[in-house]
Amino acid sequence: MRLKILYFAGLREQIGQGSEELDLPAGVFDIAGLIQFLVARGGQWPSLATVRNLRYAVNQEMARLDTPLCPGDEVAFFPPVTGG
Amino acid sequence: MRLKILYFAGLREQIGQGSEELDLPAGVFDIAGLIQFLVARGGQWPSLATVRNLRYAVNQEMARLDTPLCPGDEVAFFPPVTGG
Amino acid sequence: MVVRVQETDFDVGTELAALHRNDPQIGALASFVGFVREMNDGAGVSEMTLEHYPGMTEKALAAIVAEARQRWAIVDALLIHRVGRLLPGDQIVLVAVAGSHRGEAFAACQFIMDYLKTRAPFWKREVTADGARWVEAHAADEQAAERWQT
Amino acid sequence: MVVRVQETDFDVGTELAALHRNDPQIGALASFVGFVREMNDGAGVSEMTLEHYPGMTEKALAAIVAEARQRWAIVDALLIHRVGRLLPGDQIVLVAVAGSHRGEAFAACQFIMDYLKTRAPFWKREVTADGARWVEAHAADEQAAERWQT
Repeated sequence: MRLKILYFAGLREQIGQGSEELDLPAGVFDIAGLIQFLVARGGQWPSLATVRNLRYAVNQEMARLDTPLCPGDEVAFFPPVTGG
Repeated sequence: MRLKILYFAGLREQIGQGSEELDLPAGVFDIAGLIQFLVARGGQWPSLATVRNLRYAVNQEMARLDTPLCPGDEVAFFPPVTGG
Repeated sequence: MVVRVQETDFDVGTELAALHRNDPQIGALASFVGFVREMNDGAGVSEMTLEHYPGMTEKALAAIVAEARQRWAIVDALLIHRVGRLLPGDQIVLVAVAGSHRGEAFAACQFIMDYLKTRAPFWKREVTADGARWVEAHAADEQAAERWQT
Repeated sequence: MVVRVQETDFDVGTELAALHRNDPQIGALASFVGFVREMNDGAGVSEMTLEHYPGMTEKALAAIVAEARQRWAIVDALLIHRVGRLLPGDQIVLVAVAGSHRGEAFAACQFIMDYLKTRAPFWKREVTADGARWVEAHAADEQAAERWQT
């Protein structure tokens, strides 16, 4: 299943890139699984597990760890928001 | 004791005048006494006793029935306020 | 602190800019504008006259704003209230509060409006199809003011 | 209902007038302007950059305003949020709510600000004497948003 992943703000800087496209292996079907898969890549990716209060959105809607993923989804990871 | 009395809004219309100066007889020393004295004049003055939620100010500060009066005071009577 | 009672209209953008005056400690500016509505208490309003108690009005408004500044850590506040003849759509009142943070600015702005509604000597006289009438005070306004007395 | 995300500044007076547009059913216009402060979390700020998530930002803001319109009987609402590089004293955000009565207008305006602070994808990056830093989210903002969940 192919996804687009976006990273924002401090997390984008820690990861070292703002976006990527990737093919998920079978068995990854929600946000929790996606985080596990990304962290297992090592390098900068364990940041996803250590950032405080990580937030995630699927197709531009706030999501939860058990939000399911579908082919073509746009998934975003970011720290708590600070606008306004 | 000489006082200046002011009437505002609907009460001014009921009383038929916006202000007057008057000499209080001995024995009238607070707002309650002044109302009693004015109502006893008859004519339009009993309006003071019948208006709903009559408000009073002494020297431009909100007052109570037992607020004392001194010579030269400016006393105002009016209905509940409706600005803003 | 600015408190004004006037017959003339005011320009909200100009007044807010004067309150903010580029003070970089201000992070929040809460404001409120009240207008004459064409419908009030179930009747169409063609015009309105605001009567007040000259002298006491200014004192009462200044006391309300001063109390807001005592209760909340705000930087500055502004209150303009019109008197005289007004038409539906006309501006009646502007309250604006500048502060470091939005919580204090919002609270102080609402407090000033709630106290103004119940403690400043203004009276509205409306002209409707049935003739002129003095606007009745609303219990809801009294309740709104009372919630600040804790 | 107007929701805008833009780099350019906005004129508060012009925006409020456009929201009011002389609609005589509007009796109350509550508004809020947020500014860049020169001091934040104990450090002097020389400039700030607001990053956002294009696409999601507009959707999130529209959803917040729509929810405010569902919760309160208001006539219209406006939300403008800037992105990009800003300096102390610059305007960041404008929220304005027009309604018949002040209680609803104030509540909806605060609700929109509180939800925007915790649910719209904006991130502030400040430059201080010690270098650049991402602004940390505050627990107080989360608490301010939670009080609307009753």
